[in-house]
Amino acid sequence: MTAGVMIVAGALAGVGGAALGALLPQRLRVAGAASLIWVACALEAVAAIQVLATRQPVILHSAQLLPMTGVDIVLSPFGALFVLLVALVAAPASLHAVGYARHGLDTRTAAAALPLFVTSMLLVPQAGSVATFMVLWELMALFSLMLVLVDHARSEAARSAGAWYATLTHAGAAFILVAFLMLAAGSSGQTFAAVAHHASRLGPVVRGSAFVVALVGFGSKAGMVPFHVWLPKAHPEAPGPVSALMSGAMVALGVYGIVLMGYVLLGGGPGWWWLLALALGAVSALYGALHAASSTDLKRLLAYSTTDNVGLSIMALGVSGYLAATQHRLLAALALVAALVLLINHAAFKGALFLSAGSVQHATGTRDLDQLGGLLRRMPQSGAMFLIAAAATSALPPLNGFIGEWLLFQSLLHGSGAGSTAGDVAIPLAVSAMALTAGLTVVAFVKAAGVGFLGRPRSAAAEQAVEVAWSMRLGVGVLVGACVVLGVVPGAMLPAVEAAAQSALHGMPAAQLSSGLDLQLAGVRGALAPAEVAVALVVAFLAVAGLRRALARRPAPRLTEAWGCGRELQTARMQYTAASFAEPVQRVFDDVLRPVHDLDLSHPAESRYFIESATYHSTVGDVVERGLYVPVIRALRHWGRIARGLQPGSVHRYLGYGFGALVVILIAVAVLG
Amino acid sequence: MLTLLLAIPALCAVVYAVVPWRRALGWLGTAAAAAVLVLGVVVSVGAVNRPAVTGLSGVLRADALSAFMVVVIGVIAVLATWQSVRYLDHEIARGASTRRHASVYGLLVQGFLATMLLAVLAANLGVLWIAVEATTVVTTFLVGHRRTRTALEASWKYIVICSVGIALAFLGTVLVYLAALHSGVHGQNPLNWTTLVQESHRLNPGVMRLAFSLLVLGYGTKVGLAPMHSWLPDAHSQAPAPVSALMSGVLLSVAFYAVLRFKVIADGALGPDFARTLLVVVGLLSLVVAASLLLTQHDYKRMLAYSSMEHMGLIALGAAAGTPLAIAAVLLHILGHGLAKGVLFLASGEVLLTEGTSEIDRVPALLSRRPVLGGIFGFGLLALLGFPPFSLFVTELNMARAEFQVGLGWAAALSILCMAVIFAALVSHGRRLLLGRGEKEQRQSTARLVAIPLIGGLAGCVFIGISAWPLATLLSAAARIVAL
Amino acid sequence: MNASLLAGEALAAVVQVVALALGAPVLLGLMRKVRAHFEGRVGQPVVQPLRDLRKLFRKERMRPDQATWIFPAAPVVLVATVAVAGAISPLVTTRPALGGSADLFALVYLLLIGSTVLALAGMDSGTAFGGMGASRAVTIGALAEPALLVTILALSFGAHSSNLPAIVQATVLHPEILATPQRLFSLGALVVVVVAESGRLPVDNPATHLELTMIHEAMILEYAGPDLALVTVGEAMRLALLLGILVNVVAPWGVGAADSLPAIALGVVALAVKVTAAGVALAVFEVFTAKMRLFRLPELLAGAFMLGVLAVVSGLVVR
Amino acid sequence: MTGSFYASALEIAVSVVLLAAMVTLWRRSVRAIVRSLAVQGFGLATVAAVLGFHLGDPGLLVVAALVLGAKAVVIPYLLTRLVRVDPGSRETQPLVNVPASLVAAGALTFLAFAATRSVTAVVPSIAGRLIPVGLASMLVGFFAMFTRRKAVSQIVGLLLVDNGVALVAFLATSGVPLLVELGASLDVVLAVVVLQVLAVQLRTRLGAFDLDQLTELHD
Repeated sequence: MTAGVMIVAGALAGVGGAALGALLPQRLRVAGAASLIWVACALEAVAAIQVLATRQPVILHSAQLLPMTGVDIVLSPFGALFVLLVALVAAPASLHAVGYARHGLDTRTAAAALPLFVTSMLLVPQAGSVATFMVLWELMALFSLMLVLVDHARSEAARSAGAWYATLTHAGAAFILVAFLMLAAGSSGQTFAAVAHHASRLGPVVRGSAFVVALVGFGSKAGMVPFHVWLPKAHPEAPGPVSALMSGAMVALGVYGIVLMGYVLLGGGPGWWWLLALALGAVSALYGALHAASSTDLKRLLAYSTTDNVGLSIMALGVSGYLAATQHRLLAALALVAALVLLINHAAFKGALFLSAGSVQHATGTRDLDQLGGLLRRMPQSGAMFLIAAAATSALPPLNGFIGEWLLFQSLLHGSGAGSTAGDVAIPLAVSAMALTAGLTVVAFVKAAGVGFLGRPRSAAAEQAVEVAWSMRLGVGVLVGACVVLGVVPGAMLPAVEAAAQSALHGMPAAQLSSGLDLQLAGVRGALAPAEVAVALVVAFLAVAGLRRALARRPAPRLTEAWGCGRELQTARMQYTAASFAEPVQRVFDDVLRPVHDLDLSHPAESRYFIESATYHSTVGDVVERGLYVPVIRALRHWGRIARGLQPGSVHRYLGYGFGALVVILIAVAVLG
Repeated sequence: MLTLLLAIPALCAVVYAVVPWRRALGWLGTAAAAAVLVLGVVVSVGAVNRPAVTGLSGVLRADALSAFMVVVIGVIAVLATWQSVRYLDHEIARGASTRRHASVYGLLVQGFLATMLLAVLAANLGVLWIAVEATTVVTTFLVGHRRTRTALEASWKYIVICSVGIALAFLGTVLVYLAALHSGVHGQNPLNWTTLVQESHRLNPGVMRLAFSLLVLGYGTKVGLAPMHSWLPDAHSQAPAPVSALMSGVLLSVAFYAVLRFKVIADGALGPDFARTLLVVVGLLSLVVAASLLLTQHDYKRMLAYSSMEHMGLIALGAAAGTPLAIAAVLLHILGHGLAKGVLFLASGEVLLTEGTSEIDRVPALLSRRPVLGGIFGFGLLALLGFPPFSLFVTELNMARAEFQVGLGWAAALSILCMAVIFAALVSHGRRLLLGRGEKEQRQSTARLVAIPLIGGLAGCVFIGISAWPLATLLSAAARIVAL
Repeated sequence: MNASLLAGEALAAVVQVVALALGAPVLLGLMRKVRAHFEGRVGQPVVQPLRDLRKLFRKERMRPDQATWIFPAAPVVLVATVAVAGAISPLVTTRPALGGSADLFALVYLLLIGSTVLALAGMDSGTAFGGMGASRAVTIGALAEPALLVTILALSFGAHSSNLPAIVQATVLHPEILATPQRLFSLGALVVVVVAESGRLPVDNPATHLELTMIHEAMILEYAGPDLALVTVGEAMRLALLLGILVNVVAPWGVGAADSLPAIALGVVALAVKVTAAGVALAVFEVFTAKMRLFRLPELLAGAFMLGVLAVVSGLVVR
Repeated sequence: MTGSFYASALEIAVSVVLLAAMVTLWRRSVRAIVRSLAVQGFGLATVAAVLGFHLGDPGLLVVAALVLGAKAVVIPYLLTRLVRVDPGSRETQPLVNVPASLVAAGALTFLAFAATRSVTAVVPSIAGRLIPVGLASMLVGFFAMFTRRKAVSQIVGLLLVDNGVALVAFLATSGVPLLVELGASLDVVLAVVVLQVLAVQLRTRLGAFDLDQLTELHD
């Protein structure tokens, strides 16, 4: 089978999956859909690997499909990497979905939408023309929207999230379309090849504005601040596997779009474009990390952490473009590799985390951290996998998150002092933003793991939780395995990433990073041997554990009531809650988070000097939402109410409009002659 | 053949006038519509390769553009007449309508079809005008068919505003005639479109400027373009659902067809910029008005009406670009919009029948309570919002592309902005209407007979969005006729 | 690479780890002694921490009934990560065995593993104090991170690499860069960060007995016996390691190549002297400082961050 | 027909059309307004007849007869029946008062002259000179439509617009082709019939012909 045939067959398998999802009896729907999702993922992934290996793009065209433009599929090595990324998340997520099915995924609509969502994501990076890209992009939005709304009958939050998501994703698509059309306006066709050819001859104003417009559009899909507000609403409301797909794969396609625009179509640009991206990425990373650190809803925390991680990737991309603009071509390739590695890693660990959160929700019925606790004892495997994935997200070596951050740091290190003053100022700031982000991420995930999985259960639901079905555990396990493997032997993914980066940066030298198991930066001094570190850690761990065993009088510890400074009875209510855990961070960043505190004191009737009960509530809203979106919505509503006066029901008024228009036309004609 | 095309609905109308109403007679209208559709396809096949087919001693003329419009009329008419049967059954059952009224309804709907067919088949621009004016006369009673106070109010506004508009269009037609007479066009009939197009470069530009402005304003009234759009939400919300579907789905487009025909002449006489400016202005104005009034809309039928206005504004912008690509997109958009809006109006009629109100807030959680109907409404809304795979996405994309290509990028960007606002508004209304928890015992199923054509309509809209191969040659032939 | 060199490097790494493990408790004892001296007490013997450890190892292991495997694993992980960090850092030699496999950045994250796992263990105990300590500890860690990484960036400039041996070697080869403002600023930032990371005054009071003011101690409140011993060793090693890196960045003399036993021995002696000096200085400083309020810590760490940024900027100017 | 007689006859007939339009703005009694519409229809028929005689075009004479029948007799008759349903109905409070309306009508006439300069330039005949009057009459009718409250007044306004357009058609092109003219007249008559039916229904529902009450449908 040639790659072209596989691409088409994969797409057809996805559509077939939708058919199975719609037609099979309820019990089998999700499993049927999932099985064809695997087929689709496998076919597309094999095609992608073939392209990455041969570095020859696959080009397909059909004039019959898609009126007036036809469909253009171009699978370049760069797109192939994203196909692999989507497949990496989609296959385990659909496995997880089989177990998760009872939670609303087994309706006809959802079971049909899931394979279509995956298929559209698999095809987006293969789109070879403006029309094809926009169709697939919007299909991806549509099917994910349907999946976000799965729970609409029960949850007002899901309805609201759906509305926000639909509106913002559409606005984003509108920006993207305008950006593409600005470039395509005078070109001979609407294929990306033609557009890229034409774009090189456009003036700097058009190119710059197209890039900025595209950055906004793709940034909103990538969850870039301040266009992220849909993300912390939609990701939590979607079913677990869907959030994993959205966060792990779909969001990465936003970054794909920025690279597509900046590198593939425009062929790079001046430094300010990229410093803008760097700044937005840094702001996103910080903002996301800060909100993740102060969230008390497990999936909302993960959603904000997505904004954080994608922000890091956009930072790396910004550095890459900036270095390319200052003629540091090898380093530019290195930074692009860093951006892509960050995305792949994010797909693995955030996919695993969202799937785990889905398992938790499946087992306990809640995502509120303050209702969880003690899950590691009750769901040992799921819990352990969550811990590993959380460690990977916190960039702890030797897991994959660390590799990405290391590459990002190296890019920033070697990018500082690249020549322009703006860059020299920006990059140290970016490093500190990245560092603070890293610290806050640790806070967020220690909180998530500590409050959610350790200690005593905080509710009956958590008390009674049991381990989830094997399919769900296996789904998470695959991704957690990927976190470990990619962390210990990053060399496994690097050839593919380098091929992809080189195809995006056509004409630039390849950043040869890998030599066997180590990372050796070409052209600069920098090396890391994660495998060695991993082995050293394991050896050290075994040695210390052995030492303890040898020295201790009795190897197994005695189980006792916790001491707690001498308190007799330890209850779950005495533990630190998620909110109290986040309180110090929240207080430090009061100005950014602007939490709303509510303290209700009730006094006994006899005296106001005693307090009968006290409830304290603190909520952290999204400042950007409150400051940027809500006023716009309010203004539009206001205008809508005013505009109703345009249509008061009076036939005289209506005729008056026409008369006015006629008079204007006559005057215009009189003046023009 | 063209005469036969007109004769079918006319004969059918006669049958309704003569034979007393019985239920089976309702399906006659559907059969007539289906026959129109079939003949439309036959004419289309013929018109693709030849410049034009004529009939009735030269009064009728069908080129690819006319043939395409006949197909559009036929498709929506099949849907609308199919649902008419149920509408009449229901009205008679609840005593709101008598058998005699049902006959009148059938007669008028067929008359409506006949006048629209005449409009798109007329060789003579005067006849075109007569046919468009006749649609107003015929549909007034259809708008007021429910004979409620509000229905009467709507029909009054409809006929008064449209008559004025159409009178302006007549003045415009007269001025074109004058320009033709005084530039030495003396052919067989100076109001014949083909003659005028051939001689358009010789027409007096001063007269043509005034004439075309009046024509855009006049026919624009019937298209529902601002500022003469005001009748539209009232009439569409008060008319019986099948009539709303026909009006919104095809009548507006038929009126726009007239604008397109005149645009070719104006372009010949004045160059492309004049018509372009005018259409961009009215198109954008319509979009802004539609967006503004959709923001706080509380009635789902009015919501659909304003959405029609939005789409007509988009079509006007597409026509302003005027390249073959733009015109092909405009025409496909007309078909796609007709299907989607027709389905939506019919579905909203079904909602109104069962829920008894057209207030959005009093019909919550439709998806949970009436999954099939809610699903149809939801998918229809997605189609209107321009999501793929519905054809409106492709056509909007290509219209925008064409606008960017001719330097109207700013207008396209503004229209995209308005569409984003409209999107937000429709999403918020659709959310209130469709989503949420419904009481279990309220769960109702939808009659299969009702659902089938609606699902079919949506499927058609998807089909032409994915692959318009049966239409591709027809579209490009039609686009060549009126494109720059 | 020839076998003897490899053996030498491996030996150096082992020596570094062992020196850390044995020297750290002694350093702790020394600092207490200095403090006692300034407070007019006699104080414990310098080797008292070692005796305490021996005693603790003989005691029974305990584990709260709610806790999971995290709780007993955490002390081991802490010690293991500090040990690995010790093995790859240029303490007695510029070329430790795994020196090429990790850089300063990796070192920071290795140390982060230990503190993270310890925080988790604090929460695992299911008590109020565990959560409190964990929350405070990770917050401080998060705030110290920017200052730390910016300082690393500044230090990496001179060597064009973030590889720690490379940085130390660059200083050995070009001692004149020590006098640059860049190095001075980085040094200031590094000192604050080391104090914060190792939980010393004014950030945290390791000798406190008041639960509500505890940070680190609150987190490990439930540990007893050998586990507590490991936590204590681990923390002491971390302090010693951070001080060792600090002194080697400031004064890299005596750090030799790993090719001969005498060189290693010289390195150990030099390290011991320098770290002792640094430890004494820190202890003296602690005598005259009070613990800061938790919510004034950001000011301190922001100050360190500013120093780091200044270091970077001056590095760019000099270049 | 001699040239000068043709010219003055045409001018008088055209003036009658415009004057009749103005009168509808001036009078308050609905009955009077309908009467002036009939007068205008007569004027219009006269214009067609004069042109027909002048050009020797029998088709135009047929049209003149047709116009006379439809616009001076049938339509006014239909409207009178409508008025009879509600006798004594007066346009007591137009949205724009009578003096202002008349001033506006004057201004509209100027506008009509200004806007049709290009048209009159193309048609350099006596009839061509008078084209602006048709447009003015149309504008006055349009003005009446959106300033007068009674249903009948609005219908009359619509007919004024129609007559104005017809006048332009006669003057500019000696009438559009017969087929079109027939169709157009039929449409107009039908429209008036529809409007009359609607007005009666409205009257039974609302109890009056006041159009201000038609504001139930709004946003």
